Amino acid sequence: MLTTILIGFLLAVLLPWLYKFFKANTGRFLAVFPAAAFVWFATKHNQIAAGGIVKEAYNWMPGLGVSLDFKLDGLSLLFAFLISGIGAIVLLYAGTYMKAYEKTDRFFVALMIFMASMLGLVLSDNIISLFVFWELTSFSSYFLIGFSHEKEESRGAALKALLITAGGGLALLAGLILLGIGGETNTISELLMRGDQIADSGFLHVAMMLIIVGCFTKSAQFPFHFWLPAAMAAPTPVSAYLHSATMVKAGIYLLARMSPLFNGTGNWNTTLLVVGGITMLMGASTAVIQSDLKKILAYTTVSALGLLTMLLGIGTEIAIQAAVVFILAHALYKGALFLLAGIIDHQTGTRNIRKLGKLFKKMPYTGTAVIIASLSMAGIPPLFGFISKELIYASTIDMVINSPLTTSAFFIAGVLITAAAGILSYKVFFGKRNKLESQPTEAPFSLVAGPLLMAVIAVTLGISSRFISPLLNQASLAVMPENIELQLSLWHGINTELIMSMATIFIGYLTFLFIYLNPKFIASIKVSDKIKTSSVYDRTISTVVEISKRVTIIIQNGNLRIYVFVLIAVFSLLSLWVLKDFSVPSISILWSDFRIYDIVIGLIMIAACFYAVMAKSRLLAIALLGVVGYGVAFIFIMFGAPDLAITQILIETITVVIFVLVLWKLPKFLIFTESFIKFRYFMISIVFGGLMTWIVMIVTQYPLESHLKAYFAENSYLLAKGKNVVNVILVDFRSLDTLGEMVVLGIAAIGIYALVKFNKTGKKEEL
Amino acid sequence: MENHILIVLLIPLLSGIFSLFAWGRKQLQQYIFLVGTFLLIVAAGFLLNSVLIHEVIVLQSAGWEAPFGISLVADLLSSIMVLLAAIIGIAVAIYSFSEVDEHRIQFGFYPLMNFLVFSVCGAFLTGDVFNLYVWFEMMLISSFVLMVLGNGKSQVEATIKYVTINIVASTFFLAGIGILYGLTGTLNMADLAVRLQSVPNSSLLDLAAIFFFIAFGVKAAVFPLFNWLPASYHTPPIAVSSFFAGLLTKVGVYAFIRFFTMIFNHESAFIDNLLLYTAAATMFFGVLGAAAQMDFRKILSFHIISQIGYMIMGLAIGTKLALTGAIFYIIHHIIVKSNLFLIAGIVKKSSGSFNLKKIGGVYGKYPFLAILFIISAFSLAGFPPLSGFWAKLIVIKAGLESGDSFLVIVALVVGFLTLYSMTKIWNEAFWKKVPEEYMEESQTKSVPLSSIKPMIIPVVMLAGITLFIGLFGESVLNLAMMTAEQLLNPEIYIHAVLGNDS
Amino acid sequence: MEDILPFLIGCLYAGGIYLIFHRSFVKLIIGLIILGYASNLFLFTISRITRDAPPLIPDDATQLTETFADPLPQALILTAIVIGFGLQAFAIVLIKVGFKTLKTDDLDKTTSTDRLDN
Amino acid sequence: MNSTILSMGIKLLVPLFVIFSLFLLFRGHNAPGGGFVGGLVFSIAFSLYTLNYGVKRTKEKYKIRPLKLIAWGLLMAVLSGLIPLFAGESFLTGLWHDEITIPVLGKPGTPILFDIGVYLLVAGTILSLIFTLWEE
Repeated sequence: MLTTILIGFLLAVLLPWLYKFFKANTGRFLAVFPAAAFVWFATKHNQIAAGGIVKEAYNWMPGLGVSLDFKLDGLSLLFAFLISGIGAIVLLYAGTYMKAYEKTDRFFVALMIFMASMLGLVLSDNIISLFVFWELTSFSSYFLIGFSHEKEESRGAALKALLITAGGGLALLAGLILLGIGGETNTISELLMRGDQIADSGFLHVAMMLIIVGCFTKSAQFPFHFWLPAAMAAPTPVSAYLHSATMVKAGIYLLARMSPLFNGTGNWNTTLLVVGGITMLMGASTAVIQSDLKKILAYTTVSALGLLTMLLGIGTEIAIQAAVVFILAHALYKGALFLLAGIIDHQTGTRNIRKLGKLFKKMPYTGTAVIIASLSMAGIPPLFGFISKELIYASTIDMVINSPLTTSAFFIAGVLITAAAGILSYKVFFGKRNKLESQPTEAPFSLVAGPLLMAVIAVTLGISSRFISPLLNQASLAVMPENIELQLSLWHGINTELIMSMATIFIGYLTFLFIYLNPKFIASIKVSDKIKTSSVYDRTISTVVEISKRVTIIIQNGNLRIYVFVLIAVFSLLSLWVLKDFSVPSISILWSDFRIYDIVIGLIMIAACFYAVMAKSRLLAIALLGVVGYGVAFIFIMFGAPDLAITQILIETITVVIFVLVLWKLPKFLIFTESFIKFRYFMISIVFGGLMTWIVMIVTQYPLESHLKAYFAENSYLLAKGKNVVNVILVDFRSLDTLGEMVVLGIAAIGIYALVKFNKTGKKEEL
Repeated sequence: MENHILIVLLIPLLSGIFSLFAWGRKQLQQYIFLVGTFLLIVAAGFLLNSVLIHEVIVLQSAGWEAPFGISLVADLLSSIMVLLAAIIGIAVAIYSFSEVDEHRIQFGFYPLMNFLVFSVCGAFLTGDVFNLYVWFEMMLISSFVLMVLGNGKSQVEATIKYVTINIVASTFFLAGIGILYGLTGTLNMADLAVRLQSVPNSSLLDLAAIFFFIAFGVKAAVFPLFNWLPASYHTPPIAVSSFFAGLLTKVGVYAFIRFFTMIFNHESAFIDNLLLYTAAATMFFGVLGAAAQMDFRKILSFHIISQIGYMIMGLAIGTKLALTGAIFYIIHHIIVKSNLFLIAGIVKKSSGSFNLKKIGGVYGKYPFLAILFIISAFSLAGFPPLSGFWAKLIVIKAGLESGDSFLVIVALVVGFLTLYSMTKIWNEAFWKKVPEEYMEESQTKSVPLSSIKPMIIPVVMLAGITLFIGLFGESVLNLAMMTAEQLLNPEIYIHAVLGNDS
Repeated sequence: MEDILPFLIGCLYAGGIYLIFHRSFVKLIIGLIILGYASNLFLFTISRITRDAPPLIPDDATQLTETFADPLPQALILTAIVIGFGLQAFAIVLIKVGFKTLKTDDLDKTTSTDRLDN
Repeated sequence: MNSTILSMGIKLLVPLFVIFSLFLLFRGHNAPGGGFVGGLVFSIAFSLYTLNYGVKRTKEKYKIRPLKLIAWGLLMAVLSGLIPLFAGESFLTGLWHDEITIPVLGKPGTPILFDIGVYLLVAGTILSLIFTLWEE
């Protein structure tokens, strides 16, 4: 299985070269890959259908418990068939369809990445590697939706899809990690058996809700559904493949996969039921008022995804079976319908159903395929869609609570979907007239073949459903290990389900008639922007940007003084917080031992500092700075630091010289009036100075026994041959510091030279 | 074995000195820098290898036993950082050949770069707090000069802010060293770790920690001390910004990790909370800034801040896994962020502007460059299976394990916004067409990519590393785990430095 | 003096930082230099001070005995002074260049690099 | 400033200052002084000369290239650190020749060499500052 996935990625990497070689045939060549994968999966069918599983395991990041574990069971195989089978058809189709586009190599790269990741997703038995593939599908979907990236609409739709699914992905990640922590393993099949342990850890419910959010975004559940209709900006093969048959079902897949763990706990069932129900009804009712073929299909897809979620939410034996069967049925007819919509668009130049009509005679094969697929969608016997619809009704009827409500929800959605099917088939192919400028012709065989094949399968599976029963049975067992055996058949005798199915078809037909006969009324229906979640999304994004701009303007205001102010304020607040535990040292000790010139020097320095602050003349300020500097040197002399004093005096002199050299040509100080702001700065300066005084006092009240001091005193002459201990430290004990100091000085010299002399005249000057 | 440390330091130092002798001779200086950084990679590789064998290597400089001289110490964290510095060094070296103009080279660009690499390596390897200060100052002065070199208006303005805030921060560093010495009478980190245990009042440690929090917080650009970074990082040439972006802030993070795992590792609710809230706020406000900007480099600058938050988050949580995450994050981020800056420079050259509103169509014109950008940008946004994903995964897992759900939520939201701002760059610069009104400007200011091909080489190299870490991250993960293990057991370090009598 | 020094240090810190809060470049730099003095004295004082006993080994001795000033902080401060000088000299020239290129002496007018471009 | 007496004085002062700076350099190990202070004094001499005669003449007369001084200073310091490696000691370890004691200079050892490096570098730095800023 890893090989299959890796080949997929490898093909994506090699595509630029393959494309140069195969050119227009690239799509057909690539179709070999999913076709071969399909065959490989088919060889495993009997083993899986008999209840076996196939496993593979490879280390990836064992330190994190991440491994490439693959497990093929009924559910995975069902999806693998869909991905590889429909994948092959879509690639063949795209080979012809994409000829109208430029730079299709980039399209195929993304598509191959998607295909490989999607396979990886459904085969993974490790939560983290599953997540990796999950995100890769979002990633490739982003590039596919944005394929026509020069259009604003495409870019917006791509971003929408990415942000919603990746945002949900973050929730999913957190949920999966929590599961992993709670269950102490990252292996899915292990986790599913450790429900009690995870529940004990207390993470079960949080993880569940987070995973649900992730799945809902991916599977376009309300209120996240809006990215899916927008994603119709992608080329049609993408819509057929990613946004109806496979990727959007990834959320459903994961919900189904996690069902054994969550089904029956907490809010799992209610959440799925309610959200799925809203999504289903909202999707179905929006679908019938659309005029764009792809939008109709998109909303029916939303509706179908809602239905699947509901079924998983019901969570009874039959409901699970219904879900599994419906996944297959829906993928077949919806994939086909999308491809067919693409053909219609391709041949007629429009997807607007108001312009389409009377196409059957001109496009008989396309028409036939559309009709079969639509009938399956409407659930009309003997198609596979009918079998699935029967099961769906069966599952709601035997619900313990809320049965009538759920059943009627299904019924209403069924009616609307039937009506939509009518619009798709009857209106387009037998409608009274078309408003097309040119006369369409039938599409080339390479386009029609795929969808036609899918339609044929829908019929075949309907009639001989027992071929597929064992696999679907295994799939349902994967979702619900103790499930009853699944037996599919067209005829169960006359029962409630059958009556409801028939009623659905009949009322659906009436609804269709109503819509068909009142196009103006339908066109006048507008959904208010206020309740559209897509506009909530737009507003959220623009609000976030607006907020971030405002916050950034405040924080990053460009005012250096405020930056320094914040720095000092942070320091002062933190220090005050810590210092609250200390008492203020008593002032009385101050007057114990001092000499009179100490005070004089101290006062001179303080005064110089004060006048430097107040000085209105630059030279005066510099002179006062010098006074402070010499004062510091004097203190060094008094406390036994002659080297420091000498250095300080020399440095001070040079600094003043530099100051004078640099500044004397500058104009006078500007006098800025800002007294009311100054108060804030004045206060913080006082607080800051006070804090530093306090800190010195606190630290110096403890005794200090420095063994370094003793060591230097002892060894400076005996070992390091020097009697000036400070100098010995500088050139021997800590010579590395001095080396660093030298480099600093050297760089400063270069820097000053560069600052002053830098010019672009090319005049060379030697330093 | 000890001399591996010495060689790592001597290579950039001698390169610097030699390029001083080669003042004004462009090609010779370029050659020295290239060979120097290449040798540095080799030396750093050897150093890392010996550290893997011997755990901690100590070079007592000037031959004085610790704590009387200055100990240079290479543990895993140090040697990983040195290796990363060397990698970014060589990337920037190659890039600078095409990007940095004649005049800057005339005024000492290469000697300064060499000394900058030297100072960064020194800061990673020193085991002495005051010596660390010296390295920091060396790093500061060389970055000051590199930032202002060229005397552009915005450069000068940016440098004034950069200089002021960093000098103020340095005074805190120096004062902090004073407090540590005043409490213990020693400067050696290992010795400090031992002696601080017997400080009479642990609030004194909190007090000292505040000084270092401010000093390193400014260098690492954490909230609310980061303002200098977005004010300045977008002004110098890209080769400079890229090195700054990748490494300079990480020196601050390195110092954070070193100090708060070894020196201030006493049980302190104050420090724990301080780090936790800093991490959250840094992540959040950094990414807000990125969401607001429309300049390629400014977006990237703000992202540095937000990603620093993730590293501090790892440190704040402090478990083994969390530290592993922080280390992994550093490794990932140095590579990716430097690379994004390099790419920004190429996009600028080939499209004429850093302003996203004025450019477009890079994807159409240069798909290969686009792929390189995608790898780095999506890695930064934490998309699997790229390096950033693992980094994020580890940090988030660590946060969930230790119950810091607040931090985890912030981290996830920030991850989302990171994706948003990365796709903004993609949308504007790569996907959209050049807007009509800027068509002319874009055409006149841009050069064809084929004329600046050498600039792609380092980008390919760094993107390759990102991809490698993503796909085969196990070795990096193991390394990060061993590093975290070492950080959580400072006894090994202390023992190696002080010898048996500790 | 031992007792006055902390207050002197506090005054220098306060004065230095208050100078930085002014709008003029020149006061900014003077403030930075005074902050430098303050932190040197801070380091000096907090490592304990000893009056009139420089750490010089007398000609007739091989070791320092009795009371003497701690040589290590002195060495550190010396390094710090020199490094600080390098940085300050650069900063002084920088503001000169800043004055020339930005044509202003007013810090509040230097906000362009932080501006949002949109 | 161009009075002849002053000019003469400065011309005489330069060698005196240089000798004094060397004295400070070598006594530094045992008494206050050292490479840093020595270098400063050295550069002050030439600064005075520059103030009087201008940068160009100073550079020409004394063949002073501040950048070269900086580079040599650094190289000297590094070399003094590398020498002990050949004796099997650690980088920057002080090696002393115990038997010889040169008057004024004291015992020869690598730390002295290191201090000379400091001296050269400081001299170069300050001179480069003065030259650069004086020409402005």
